[in-house]
Amino acid sequence: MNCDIVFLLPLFIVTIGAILLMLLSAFESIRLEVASALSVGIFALAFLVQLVPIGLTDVLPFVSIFNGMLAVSDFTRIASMIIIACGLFTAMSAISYFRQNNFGSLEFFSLMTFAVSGMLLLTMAQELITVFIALETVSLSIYVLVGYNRRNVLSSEAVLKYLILGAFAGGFFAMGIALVYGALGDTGFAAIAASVSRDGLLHNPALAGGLLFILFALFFKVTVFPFHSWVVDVYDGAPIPVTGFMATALKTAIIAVLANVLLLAGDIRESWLDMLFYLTVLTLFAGNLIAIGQNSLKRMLAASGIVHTGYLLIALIAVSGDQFSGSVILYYLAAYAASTLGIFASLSYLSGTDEKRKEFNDFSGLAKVRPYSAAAITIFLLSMAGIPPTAGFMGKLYIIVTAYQGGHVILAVLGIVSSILSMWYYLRLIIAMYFHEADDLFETSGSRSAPVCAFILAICVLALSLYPVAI
Amino acid sequence: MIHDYLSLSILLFCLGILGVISRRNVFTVFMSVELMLNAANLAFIALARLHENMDGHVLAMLVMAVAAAEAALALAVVILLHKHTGKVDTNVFSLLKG
Amino acid sequence: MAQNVSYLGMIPLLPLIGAAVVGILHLATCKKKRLPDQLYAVLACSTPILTFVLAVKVFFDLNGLPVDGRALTHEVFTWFEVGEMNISMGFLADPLSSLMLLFVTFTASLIHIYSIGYMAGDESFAKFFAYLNLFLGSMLILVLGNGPVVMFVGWEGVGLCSYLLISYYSEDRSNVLAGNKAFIVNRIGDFGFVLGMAFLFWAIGDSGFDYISLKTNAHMLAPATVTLVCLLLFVGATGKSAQIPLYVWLPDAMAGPTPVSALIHAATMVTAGVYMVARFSFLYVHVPTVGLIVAWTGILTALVSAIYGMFQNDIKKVLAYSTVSQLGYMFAGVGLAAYSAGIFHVFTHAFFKALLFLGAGSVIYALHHEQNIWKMGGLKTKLPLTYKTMLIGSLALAGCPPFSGFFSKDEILYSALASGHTGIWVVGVLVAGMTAYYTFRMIFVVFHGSPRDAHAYEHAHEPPAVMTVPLVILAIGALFAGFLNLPSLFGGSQQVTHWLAPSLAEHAHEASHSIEIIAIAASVAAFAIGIFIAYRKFGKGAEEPVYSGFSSFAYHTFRINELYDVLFVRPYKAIGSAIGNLIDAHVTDGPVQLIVWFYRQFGSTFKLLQVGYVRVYAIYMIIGLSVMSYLLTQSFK
Amino acid sequence: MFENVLSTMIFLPIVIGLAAMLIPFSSTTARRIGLIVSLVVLFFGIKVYLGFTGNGQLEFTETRSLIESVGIFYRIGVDGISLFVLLTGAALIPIVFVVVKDRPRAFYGSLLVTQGAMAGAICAADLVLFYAFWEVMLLPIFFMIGIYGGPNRKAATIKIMLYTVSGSLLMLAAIIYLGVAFHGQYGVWSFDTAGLAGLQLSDKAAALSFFAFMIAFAIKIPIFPLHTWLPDAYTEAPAAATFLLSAIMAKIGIYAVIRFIMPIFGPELVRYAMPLAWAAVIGLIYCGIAAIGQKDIKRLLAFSSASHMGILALGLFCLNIQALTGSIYQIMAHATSTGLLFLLIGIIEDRLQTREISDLGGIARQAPIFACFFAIALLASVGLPGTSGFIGEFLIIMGAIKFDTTLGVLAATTLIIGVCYMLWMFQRVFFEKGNDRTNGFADLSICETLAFLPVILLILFMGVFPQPFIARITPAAQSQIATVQGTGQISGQVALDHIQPQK
Repeated sequence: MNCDIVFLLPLFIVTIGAILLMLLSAFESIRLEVASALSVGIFALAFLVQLVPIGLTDVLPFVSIFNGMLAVSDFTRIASMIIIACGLFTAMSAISYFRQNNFGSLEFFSLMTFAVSGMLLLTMAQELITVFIALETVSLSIYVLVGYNRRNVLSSEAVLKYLILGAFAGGFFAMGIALVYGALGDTGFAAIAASVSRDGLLHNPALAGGLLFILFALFFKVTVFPFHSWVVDVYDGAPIPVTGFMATALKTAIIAVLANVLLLAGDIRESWLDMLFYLTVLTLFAGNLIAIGQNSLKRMLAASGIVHTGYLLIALIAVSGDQFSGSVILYYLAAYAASTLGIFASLSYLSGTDEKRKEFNDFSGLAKVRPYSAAAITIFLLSMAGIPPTAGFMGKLYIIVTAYQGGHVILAVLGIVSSILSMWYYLRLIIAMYFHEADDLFETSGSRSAPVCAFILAICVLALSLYPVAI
Repeated sequence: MIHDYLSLSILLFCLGILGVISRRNVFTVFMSVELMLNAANLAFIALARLHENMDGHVLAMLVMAVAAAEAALALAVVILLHKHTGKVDTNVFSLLKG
Repeated sequence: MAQNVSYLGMIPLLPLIGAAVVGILHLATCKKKRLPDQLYAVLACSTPILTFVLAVKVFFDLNGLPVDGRALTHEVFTWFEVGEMNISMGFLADPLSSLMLLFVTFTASLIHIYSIGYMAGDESFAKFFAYLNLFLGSMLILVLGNGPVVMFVGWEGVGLCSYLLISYYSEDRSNVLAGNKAFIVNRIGDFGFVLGMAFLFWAIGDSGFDYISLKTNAHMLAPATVTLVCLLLFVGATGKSAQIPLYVWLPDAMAGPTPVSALIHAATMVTAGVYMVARFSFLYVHVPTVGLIVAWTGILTALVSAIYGMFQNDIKKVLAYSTVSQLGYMFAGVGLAAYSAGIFHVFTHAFFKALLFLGAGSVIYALHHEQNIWKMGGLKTKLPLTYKTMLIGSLALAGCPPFSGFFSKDEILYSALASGHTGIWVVGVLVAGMTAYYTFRMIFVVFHGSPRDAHAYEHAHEPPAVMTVPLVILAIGALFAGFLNLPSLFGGSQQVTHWLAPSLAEHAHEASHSIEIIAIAASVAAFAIGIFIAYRKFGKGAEEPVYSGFSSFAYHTFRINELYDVLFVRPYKAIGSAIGNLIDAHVTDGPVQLIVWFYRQFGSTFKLLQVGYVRVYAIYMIIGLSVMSYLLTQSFK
Repeated sequence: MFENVLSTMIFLPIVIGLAAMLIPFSSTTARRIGLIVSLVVLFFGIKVYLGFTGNGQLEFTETRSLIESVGIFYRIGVDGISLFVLLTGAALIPIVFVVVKDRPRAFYGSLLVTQGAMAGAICAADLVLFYAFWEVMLLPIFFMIGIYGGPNRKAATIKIMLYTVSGSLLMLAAIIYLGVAFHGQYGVWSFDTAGLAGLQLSDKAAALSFFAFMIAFAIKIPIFPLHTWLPDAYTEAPAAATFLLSAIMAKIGIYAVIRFIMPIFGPELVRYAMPLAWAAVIGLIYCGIAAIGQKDIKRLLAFSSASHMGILALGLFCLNIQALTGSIYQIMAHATSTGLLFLLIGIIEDRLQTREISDLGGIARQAPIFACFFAIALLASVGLPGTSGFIGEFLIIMGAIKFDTTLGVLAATTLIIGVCYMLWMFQRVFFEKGNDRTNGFADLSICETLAFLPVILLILFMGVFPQPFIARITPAAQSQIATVQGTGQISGQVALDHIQPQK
């Protein structure tokens, strides 16, 4: 019993922290830094607690109370750690951002912490209702965060688009649950797995259809082609720390759920292999093709996020289901999260007041003025492009290894090809930063927390590359 | 009997989809989304009856709560956008593109 | 059989050291305080003299050996050994190379000394001597190298020095162009040489690639291989020895200082091709067809260049074409398997042609670098010594008995006649007449008659002793060298032929004395007719002729240079320019650019799809969902 | 430090280089540090050379577990082939620090990082490790071209980066495939070269992997028609970067073919040797002809370098001992000569601010030492006997003729082609009359002379006494040939034994 509470402690810490932060918002005299520090503290604490290893097999904490709705394992634990870390770094870098853009308020940190708690729940959820609740907790928090800059019409437009499409997908999710519920009379993953492994997925059309809707909604959230269109606009409109947070934490959580759903029983994945294959390939290439046309950095990063989703899909298709450790996926997520957060942390302080620097050209000559920032960004970009010795390279390596092992040679090769294509737009920023003359002084105001954040993440990106992952 | 409920539910759901993809008025779009969610709710209730357990009811309640929260947020956003542009046409809100 | 000695390596090494020392001293000091020219002169001239001493020693050492064992070898070190290919840096002195060695070091010594006077006061005096020493070293490697690969080192080395020395007055573009031309044309020949060498190696090279092993194993070669190898090697020879079709560089090479023309482009380097054919006589002797090709190429070159020579205005050009022409004779000789005759002509030619060039150098020196013979005239009185020595040289060149050229040339013509190649003989006699004509045309115009340029004439004076002494020594050589190989007809015993015999695979042509007498008579008649016509036309002074018709065509060397320019040089440059600036960037790179273009196009298409309308995004989603559903229903089947 | 000589040679420059980028030294200090570090590396290189026994095995090996779960080891060592490539780099790079002056400290830092990464790529015995160094060595070059390059540098950098990265990523796909296949066959993860040689692959898989490797190396070398990045990159790059690209990086491409393709893809190499050899020869002629049309001296040399790389590549595909030894020898010979030429051109550009051939002239008169050095390097690059260039070129031509007569004859045209553009260039730049610009050209300083002199001497020494080098190359080359021809094929069990002790 007291053991079980350790498993859920991070969730509790984060949730209680979120409520605490919300209460604190009532006090106007509290400075943003305090809230930021507080949320950083909460995340750090949760992270430390999360360090306790669990084991590969699912542990169901408080079975009697939760009736198996939640399960923890090393997979969820590490996914949670990534999410918490994302929250931590976002909370840190947001301060620098809000120092230059004065629409920040204490609720920001509260909402973000709520989102994190929802995500933690998502990773552990073993039951569709829980997934739905957690998903909506996350979504609602993030809707607000996306539109946080109320004076900016773009921010509002972004939240409108996200809200409409998110709710639209949510509708499908609900309908999917309804179908599954109709087919089985139960919404637990265990029941679905039992049914699928007993009869096969395709013998139960309602179940198959329901899972398809659920998959659809999840694909929407992780921006699989062709459900990706929103992501470019929403990332563009959202404040930079939020974009970074969405790109990393949200993706990690949803991928964790996807892994849980897809790997419920081997048959689910096998039956949809064709579909998943096409979606993966299209996602890889659509992301690249959208990205090359972009002039705005955030839009490019959004599009490149689509490509990374493609890589994660490769891993999801290829990882072996029977002894699922998810380490490859998690490693990739961690590598991706570190580099993406790093870039957004850098942008948080470099973009200036009202995000005036958003295009590639706005960063021309950055290396001449701020060599260290440029170097950090370069490391992040190289990691995203998969150039050694960065974590991104190892992540890709593991994914390709997995793909080969699963017999998906074509996916592996296409993954590499897409990586070649992605060099194009990553290089563009590097070229802008280094090879052009500076006509901007890149003055920044505000705290040094975002630069520190970028620095730590740059080291993480390099250090993670040596972190071994069992396949 | 259950088929009728479900048929109605599917019909409502499809209407919702149609509304989202065809209407330009933000309110109508959100109403269509609500329609989709309610279609799901209908299905939940009907299926709960079918399976004779309470899961469906719980789900329906939760979905309603979520729908309400979303609606609240949506209204806020619409007001915000209306303040910015004076319009409630989704086509107007296409500054972010390309 | 061959005897090992340890000093052969010293012979090429000495001049190379000399070159290095002089060169480094020059480089180190030329920009600051120059060292005195005398120092360089002493340093540079000591090496050819020392090598000459060594050459003499080689000769006597060989002489002391039994006739069959007349070969000295010196394997200095293993050059490289890769698989079955084992090439050692080895040197071989046999009668053939010792003869070459003797006259190369001898003429080189004299020309080095002459150059002290000729180049006096030149800004890069030391550089000139460094190059000369380097040349001598390379030439000696060429001569002494045991095996084609070592020979090739010298072969290319002399080519390089030739280039450097032709371009010596590098400020003038045409000089450098001449140097480039020489190097490139030589390289075309070297291309053939390398290929011949390669085919030879892969046929028998694995059991040793020095001359002695090659000679031993030559019988294992297939006839086709021998033919191919001999032809390819001959391509090399045409490059180096300026034969048709690669002779075009030699006349231009006269852009270099005159001692260079004497040493490199008359006496030594250009005869390397002949030497090489003689060296490989053990191959050529098996393929008479190739020999015939060689002989005809040679004699036609002799004819063509003799025609050019009759219409040149530049004293050095006249001599240059005469060199080409004489080289043609030599090839005719070696082509007809009269190797010793060819080599003997090389030997005598070295004396009289070096003499003529040095004489011409004296004239040019005296007239302050005037080279047009129509600006000279009457110099007999001003430059008596030069006149006398040049006259001796001219008589030798023209084949006047008993000058050296007479005996050597006659032997070639005699072997042509004796071996039944009447055509070659007829052309040869014709060329002999033309040679006499253009040689004495030059002599008459330059030294006889009245001065055409009074001012230059006034200031003309005999050059210093350092230049005239070599002239005299060479004149003595030109006069008497022929007696070294006096045929039995004149009571001689053909010492040179006998000396060379162990090195060459020669069959002697047995022919009666009557044929020999016919040959001699024809040559002498041709000489007499040629000199007579020359005297009639130019003996009493003549004005610069206006070339027209055929003579103009011949003056412009049948427009061969222009033809090559149009046929090879321009197209090559045009293709180069087209590839480098257009094709590479647009055609070869095309596929890459096309891919990039497609990628960009797709990119803009996808950008268009991001319309920004939220409804459209929902439609995309629905389409996606429909496709997913379709795929799902597909899997139900 | 002395136990891990190779690691020191790899990481000392990388660490110091990164430090030089981060710590605000003055430019001169950074240059001096670079010089000292590169000299230290050279010292270690000589130590390796002296300690090298030449037993055909990897020597000075170091093995450390890097990521054991997938069998990625930090495994380095040198054999007869890599030794000379390594030494060439170590010997040449100090010159750069003497000659290239007044650049920002990051420039010198990049140079050092490249040096270390290149040493890493040369020593790596693990494919993933090799890949990592292979990519890393390009990055500083990329920045050097992009930041310090000529006016069209951006297009050039994008091109070189995308081109080479495309190739190497394809290779990565193949590397991983091999690792997975090895795991499938032996149940052990390993990317060790010697181990992978024991793989049994299906024909199709082997052929595809072979081409993935080959394309990556062919781009780096470059082999026609994948050379199109080269003229722009070489031209736009600062002299030091061009030097690194031409003298060392291209050679690593050649070396990699010998090191990785020959043992692993022997049968494929034999099967596709003919078309590849043709590509090499076409490139040799094509680029040689293209060089004559250039107006920019560096571009001319770029094409010349591409042309020469054609002949080096040809040596690889002839699959006989002469040609292969020739190629390996030529790696050093060409590195010294072309590297020197690019550095000397860099000096011209530095002092006269122009590379247009038509703007130059008469330099030989102004700067005899400079001209002399240039001429020697030039002659070596056209393969004049007595210089290093001849031995390699001669061996390759001989080997090519043995392999295929037509190819051999075409390859021998390099004798003619090379000399045409080189002499033309030499004439226009060094001979003829000087102009106002070139008349002020200062000769090499004593320091520069002393820096170049060892290499000049090396060029001559290698031309006259090649045997000490060749004696160390031939055993390794012989064993590679044997491997390719199948007589030295490593059986699977041997491969496994090779891996096991590490576990």
